[in-house]
This record gives sequence, C-alpha cells and structure tokens, in this order.
Amino acid sequence: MNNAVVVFLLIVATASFASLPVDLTAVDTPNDGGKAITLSWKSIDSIQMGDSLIGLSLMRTTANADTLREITTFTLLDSMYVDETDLENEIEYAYILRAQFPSVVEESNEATAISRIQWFNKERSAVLGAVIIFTTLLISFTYHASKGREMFIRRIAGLEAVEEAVGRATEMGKPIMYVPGISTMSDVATIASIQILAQVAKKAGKYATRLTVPNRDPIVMTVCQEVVRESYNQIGRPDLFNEDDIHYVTYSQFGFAAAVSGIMMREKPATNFLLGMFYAESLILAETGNATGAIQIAGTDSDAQLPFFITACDYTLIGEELYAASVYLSREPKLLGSLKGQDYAKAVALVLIIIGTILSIAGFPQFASVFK
Amino acid sequence: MKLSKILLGIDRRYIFIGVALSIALPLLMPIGFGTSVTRQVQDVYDFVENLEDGSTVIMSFDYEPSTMAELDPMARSMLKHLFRKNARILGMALLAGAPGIAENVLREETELAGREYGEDWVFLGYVPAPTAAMLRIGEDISMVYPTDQYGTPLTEFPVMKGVKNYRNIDLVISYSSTAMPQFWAQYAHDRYGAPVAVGATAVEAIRMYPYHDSGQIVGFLGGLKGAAEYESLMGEPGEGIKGMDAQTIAHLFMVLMIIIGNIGHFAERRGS
Amino acid sequence: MTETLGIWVAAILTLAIFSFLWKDNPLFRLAEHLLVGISAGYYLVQYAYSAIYKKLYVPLIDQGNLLFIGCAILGLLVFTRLIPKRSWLSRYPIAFYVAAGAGYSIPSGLQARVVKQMQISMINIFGQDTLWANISALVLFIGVVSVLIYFFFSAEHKGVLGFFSRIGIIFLMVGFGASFGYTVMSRITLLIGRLQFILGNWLGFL
Amino acid sequence: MFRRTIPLIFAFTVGTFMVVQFFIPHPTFLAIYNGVLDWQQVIFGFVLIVGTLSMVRHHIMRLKFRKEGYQYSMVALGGLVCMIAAGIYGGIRGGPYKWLFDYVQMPTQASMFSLLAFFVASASYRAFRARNVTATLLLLAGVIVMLGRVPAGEYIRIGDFSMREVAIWILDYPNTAAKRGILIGVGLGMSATALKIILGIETSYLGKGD
Repeated sequence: MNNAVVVFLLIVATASFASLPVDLTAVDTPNDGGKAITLSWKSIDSIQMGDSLIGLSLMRTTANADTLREITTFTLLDSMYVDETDLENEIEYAYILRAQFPSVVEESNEATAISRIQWFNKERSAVLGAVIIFTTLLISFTYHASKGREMFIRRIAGLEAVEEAVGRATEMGKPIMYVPGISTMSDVATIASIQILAQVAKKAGKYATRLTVPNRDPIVMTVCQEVVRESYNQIGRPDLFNEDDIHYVTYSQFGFAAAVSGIMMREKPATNFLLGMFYAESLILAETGNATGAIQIAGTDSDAQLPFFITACDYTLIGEELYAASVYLSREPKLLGSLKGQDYAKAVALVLIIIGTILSIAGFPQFASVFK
Repeated sequence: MKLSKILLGIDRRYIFIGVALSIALPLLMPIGFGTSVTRQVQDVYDFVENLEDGSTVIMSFDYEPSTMAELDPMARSMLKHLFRKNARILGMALLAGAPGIAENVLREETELAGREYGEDWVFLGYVPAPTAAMLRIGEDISMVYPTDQYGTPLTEFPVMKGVKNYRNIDLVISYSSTAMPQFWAQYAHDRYGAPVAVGATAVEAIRMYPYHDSGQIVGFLGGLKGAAEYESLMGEPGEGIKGMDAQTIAHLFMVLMIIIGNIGHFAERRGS
Repeated sequence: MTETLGIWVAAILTLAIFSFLWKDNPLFRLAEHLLVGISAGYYLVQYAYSAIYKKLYVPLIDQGNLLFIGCAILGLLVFTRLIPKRSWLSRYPIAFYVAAGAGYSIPSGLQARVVKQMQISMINIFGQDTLWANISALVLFIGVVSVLIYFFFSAEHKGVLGFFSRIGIIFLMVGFGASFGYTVMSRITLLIGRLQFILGNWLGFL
Repeated sequence: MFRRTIPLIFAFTVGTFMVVQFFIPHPTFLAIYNGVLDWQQVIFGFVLIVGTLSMVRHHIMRLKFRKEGYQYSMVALGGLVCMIAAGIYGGIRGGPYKWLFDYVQMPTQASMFSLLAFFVASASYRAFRARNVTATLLLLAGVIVMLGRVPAGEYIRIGDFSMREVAIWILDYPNTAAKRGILIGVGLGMSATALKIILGIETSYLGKGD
C-alpha cells in the first residue's frame, strides 16, 4: 500500500467520526460553465467553538489522487466558499474542513461533489419567457400588418411641426440641421432617428432646401449618407445630394458639441432637428440653437436628457414617442406591426405589474419573485 | 407693461455674468455652509465602515477629465476611509481618458496614507470593451489584466495573493459619469454577487435610485454634494465641502432668476 | 517648464471657449477647430492601438491565430466605403457590428429594463412600515401604471385611458423638473472646477 | 443576393447566437461571445479610420473652395496631424501625445462641458414659468430639487419637512415612477428594434437600395 492510499483512507476514516459538527455540504455550482463546486457549512462561530480556533482550512482530494491538498483557509465567520482551484469537470472531489485548536486538530464530515457544465442558466428562465412572449407578439403583429390589416396609431403631438419646420426653412432660405444623436448604430434611438431623417430629407428635397447632418459616430455617418441619397433619389432630385453635407466631425463628445454649436452660430439654420440618443451635450446644442432663433424639434429616449429638451426646444418627443414617430411618419406596415407588438407587450407588462402588486398585497409575494 | 418686459427679456449674457460671479466670489471668499447626509451616502459609508480589516476592494475609475471636478473628491475621500480600514485597493479604468486621472488620485492618496505599491495597492490600467472586462473579472481577473499598468505580471504582487475573481473581492466601487455603474450592477452584482458601490455625477446619480432600491448596489454618492456628505461623515473636510459654498450661491442665483421670470410672467398677464 | 506652458495654453483655451457665451468669435473658432482636430487624432490613435493593434495584430501576427484572418477581412471591408461601386461590401462588417450588439441587447434589455423593473414594482403597497411609506408606495405604483398608459399608442387617449395618461404626463413633468433641478448641481460643479483652475492653478488666487 | 440577402443572413446568424448565449453558461459559448466582442472593437477601429478620412475630406473641400473660414480648417487638419504624429513617434503613454491631451484636449473639453452651468441658468429662466399646470409642475419640482440639493435646503421648511426631505421624496417616488415607466417602454422598444434587425425586418442600418 502506498502512502497516498493510506492518506485517503485516513480521511475517510476520520470523516466518519466527525468531531467538527459544521455539516459541510458540497454541490456543483449551479448555472455555470463548470469547474466550480460550492461548499457551505455552519460557521465555527455559530457552533460556538470560535474562541480558541487557530486555523481553519479546506482540504480536498479525489479518489485517484495521491495527495490531500489544502485549497484555502477561512476565518471563524465564513460559511460559504466556491472552489475553483484547478478543478476538472466530471470528477468526484471529496472535501473536509480541518480546524486547528490549541491542543487538537478536528475535522468535519466529508462532502463530495462532481462539477459539471450546465447548458442552461435557470436563473434566467423569466428572461427567456419574456423573450419568447415578446418575439411571438412582435412576429405575429408584423405578419398581420404586412398582410394589410389596418392598424391604428394615435396622433403624436409635435409631428405636425415637422412639415411646418421644413417649410419655414424654405421660406427663410436657410438650411436645416439634423443631428441624429451621438450614439452608435446599435442604439434604437439612432435607428428611429434615421427613419425620421429619411422622411425629413424627402420633404426638404421637395423644396430643395439644404440639409446638413453632422455626425459623431462614423458608422452612423455612412448610414445617414445612404439614407439621404436614397430619399433624394426617390423624389427625383439626386442632384441635391452632397456627401460633404453629411460628414463626420470628431468622436469627442464635446469636440462634437463645440463644432455643432459653432456651425449653428455661423450658418444660423432655420430649423434644428435633435433626434436620437444624446448625452450631456443636449443642452449645449439646444440652448445655442435657441439663441440663434431656430425652430427646434427634439426627441430622445434618454430620460436624463429629456428635461433639457423639454425646456429649451419647441417640440419634444418623449422616450418611446421617438420610436412611434418614426413609424408614424414612414407608415411602413411592417414597422407599424412591430410598434403594435411592442404596445401589446407593454400592456402585458402593465397587467402583470397590477396582478403582481395585488397578489403581493394579498400575501402572495411568490408571484413577484418569479420575475427575478 | 414696461416692468414685465424688462423682467421677461433679460439678455442671456447678463445671466451668464451672474452665474460666473456667483461661483467665483464664494471661491475667493468662502462662507462655510454645513451639509447633512442622505441615506444613499450613509449606506456606502456604513458598508465601508463594516468591512473587515484588510478587505480587497476594486476601484474602477470610469470617468474622463470632463467630470473630474465632481468625481475626484469622492474617490479621494473614499480612499482615505478605505485606508483607515487597511483595505487593499485594485485600481482600474474602463474609459480611454481615465487612466491618467486614476493614476493621479491613487498616487497622491496612497502617498498621503503611506501605502506601498504592490503591497497595499496596485493600478491595473485601462482595458477597452468595459462590459467584457466586467464579465471576465468574474472568471479570472488575470484574463483581463495579465499585468499591471506598467507591465509587471500580477502574480508578482503580494496584494494580488488569493485574488482571482469577484468571489475574493469585498467591494467594487465605480466612479462614473456614464451608464457604467449600471453595468457593474448587472454584471458584477447580479451575475457574480459582488457588492457594488457607486460614485456618480449628480446627473447619473438620478438613475441609481432604482438600483439602490432593488439592492443591486450598496449605495451611491451623487455629485459634489455626495462627496461633501462623505467628507462630513469622515470628519475630514476636502474639496467637496469647499465647493459647496459656490454651489449654494449659484443655486440661489438660479432660483432668483426663475422668480424674476415668474414675476414678469404674472405682471404681463395682469397687464394684458 | 512644459507644465507652466501647458497651464497657460489650457487657461487661454478655457477663456476662448467661454468667449463663445458672449458671441461667436475668431478665438472660439480657433479653439473649436483645434479641439476637433486634436480629439479626432486622439481617438484615432487610441483605437488604432487598443483595437486594431491589440485585438487584431497581436492575435493574428504575434500569436498566429488564423481565425483572426476573418476579423481582418471584415475590418478591411470597411474601406470599400471609399469605393462607391463596391461600397455594398462594407455591409458585412456593419451587419456583424450591429447584429452582435442587437442580439445581446434583446435578453439583456428585457432583463434589466423590463423584467427587473416589473419585479421591483410588484410590492405590497399597504405593507410598508409607516402610513407615509404606504402612501409613497401607492404614488409610485400609480405613477408607473399611468406613465405606461401614456406610452400606449394603440388607442386614442379618451375616457379612463385619457384620465390615466394625463396623470402620466403629470408624473413625467414632475420627473423632468426634478431631473433638471438635480442636474443643475452637476453642471455648476463643472464650472466650479474650471474656475478653480483659472483662479487657482493659473492665477494663484486660491 | 450578395448585396442584401447574404448580409442579412449573416446578421441573423450573429444576432441569434448572441441571444442564445445569454442563456447558456457553457465555456465554449463564453469564449465565442468574448471573441465577438473583440471583433466588434476591431471593426469599429477601422470604421473610425474611414470616418476620420471623411472629416479630412470635409476640411480639404473647405480649403479647396476657399469657403468662409477655410483658414480654421487648417487648424483642424493641423491638430489631427500633430496628434497622430505625436502618437506614432512619442507613444501614447507620455510625451507630446499626453501633453496635447492634458493641456489642449482636456481643458477645452472640460470648458465646453462647463458651459452647461450657464445654459441651465438661461434655460431655466426662460422655461420655468407657471404658464399652465404641467409647466408649473415642472417649475415646482425643479426649484424644490435645486434648493433641496444644497445645504441651504435644510433650513427652508415646507410644513413639517425640510426642502431637502421634500426633494428626496420627489426624487424617490414620482421621479422614480416616471423613470421606471420610460425604462420599461424603452426596454421593449430597444428589444423590438434589435429583434427586427436580426429578423431582417429593420434594414435601414444597411442603407437603402441594393
């Protein structure tokens, strides 16, 4: 018999006569990518043996390993640990806690566990449910809309102003400035803004009013160029397109703000559209625009910037109104359908909030905890 | 009516001059207003106060120079507090413009507290792709930072001994002018269970309320006032408390302008 | 020496920016264009180093990871934007960039912004510690419900819906006012920072 | 086909993977996920180069046609060239690159940002007027919070409460309600748009035409 086996048997032997009553348990750490085992026990403090504790260490071994290994040490208050030290999946590990007291060393019961890879994170079940319900709603409404079913969208205040604002620029013979926010193309606000830009470009194109679009994000710039070019093509004025009017300024937030304010002061556009995702520069742009006497139509889903647009602009699209506006103006059936889907998802959320609140009041908070 | 015209039509330039003076004068001639403490700041303070001696804290500097005025004083005050608790500090930065600031704050404060680089603190530097970094620290911090800012492998620092991922971290603090703290809450706390405290600019702070209510963050310091509150809890006045005079006068000036505007508004309505 | 020069440059640029408050002027335009140029260069260099060099060059050339050839191709396809006839090729990298972000934001957006917010809204309104806390919780509940109704686009806002949507607007306005007031603090602090620099670091009055 | 259909299939594949991986903790998925994030960074790096070229073009055009203020375009181009040269020759950790950042870019940006202190004053003077019910609420909430956030707010009392307490209550309750309502709607809108992108319903990011 070699030493390793002796040691292993020794552990098993001591474990069966556990003198450290901490109820050590070991389980595979749930919802993870494997290579982790979660251990828990009653803290030494809680079993009132803490006064004389000198050291507490976690020991680990496997059936075919040749050593007993110290993994880490604890204080008397600890009661939980996740072991990730050189663990392999699908191997059984045995653990004991070893406590050093002035005259004796005592050991806990032995706990074993096998670490495995999980294929599904159960903590995210509610989110999965939400994704499924939401996807179904959205696809079915989009499908019905594309089949030509009539869908009602309420009027959105401020949208009539778009036409008026473009007309005003034409009368004054001054350009229109359109700022599609300063965020990236994966931001919904940016996408909504670009859909509105397509409509604004068509209206401006009809009167041959110059439209300038300064950009902070280079990807957004390329998309804006395409969209404006296409709008001009659709109304038969491809000659109006000037790539230079839709240009990249700088990626620096305040560099962008400085440049756009400068352009506003110099060119004095008759109308400013500030639609999309904005950050702190929102008020710099809106106040400068206000000082130049421009009509300003703003919209963002950034709750932090909405107050500034509300105070400094003539019309403001609040949050989701920005998304709805893009659909309202384009009237594209598929987009209309998805707005409907979103609306009904919101209704579902609303109903669930009300039900959840009533159940919580009635003493069933379990319902709410499903949404964790 | 003439009065209403004057009250309603004050040129913005006069307002600008008023703002400048209401800040410059108190800076040159301090007054000394006090401050009281909000629940959110108290929670952060208590959490730090209850940390065990020698805890390990990640301090992430997620702000750029434009918001230094608000966030530096918080970081300084909290560092002082953490060093009283002998905490080990792992400094990092998730915005490209942040490392310079982080270095300045950490160097100055550690020198004041007499802490050794590598023994008591370390500066890991900047990495791009913030959310990826937050997630990977959950696996293994050395995946994100094989070395510190200056190229020394982390394994060579005593301060990193036994620190692998969030499970060995007692507190994550993010100082930020962006939405970064929300991601810290979602990743470091929700996914990996690390306590997260936040130092936010006053603007971003308003978004932190829901996260604080839902327990996703320990608490937060909002703006210069948050720093001043923390300084007063610590009993060590710093830049936060000094700036509060100017802050107060400027707020009062703004309220005065609003009142003038409204008097004008009502005078006009009466007149018409 | 370089630091003193730096402080002077910084102070003059600060005043140049402030001069915009009076009116647009050549000094501001100079600072503005300088900022545009310098910052564009700054970000270009930062990303060239931290993205293209560290995330592409190092794994592909230094570590010989051939998978990154795909990444290099996607990256280089971006340059087809400069050739009008071939610019459609740039749709591949853009599709990758946008779709990856979009894909991740579906579950994470629903989790953080919808499911989580729903959960924390479902509380026992009448089970709070004090009467005042009960009232506050009720206000919060009515607020959330009515703001959600305000954002309901599928029906005309009349009758009960109209009533709640008007309450929704009230909550929105109070919220915006509060946010504005709260933000003022931050903005004033920024100016305190700048004036501390001008009065202290530059002029030495503080 | 290669111009529109395949890019959309490509987007569908990448997007679907990103949705699915959210629910799967398997290490292989995590590794691919991290790879995707890195590739996104690289693509952005290249796009930034193209963007910068657009900016250069814009200013060269101004110079070429001697547009009003074309001299300033030289400043912008000069700044760009200096910064790139400083980055290439002096490295990005110190030297002229850091100097330009510390003493030119940083103070200019911070000053630009601090203009907001002036603008909040002028905007609130103009907009915070009790014109109607909603404007009055905006005004009241704004002023209460503005005062409640500074130490002086502790000495002003409304009934039994100090201005600070009222401000905190407004922030904690009505304000949180408004935020939460917006957040839920925006979250749904965000996910809807993302879903449309993956399913190829929303294609404006590719540009119109074929």
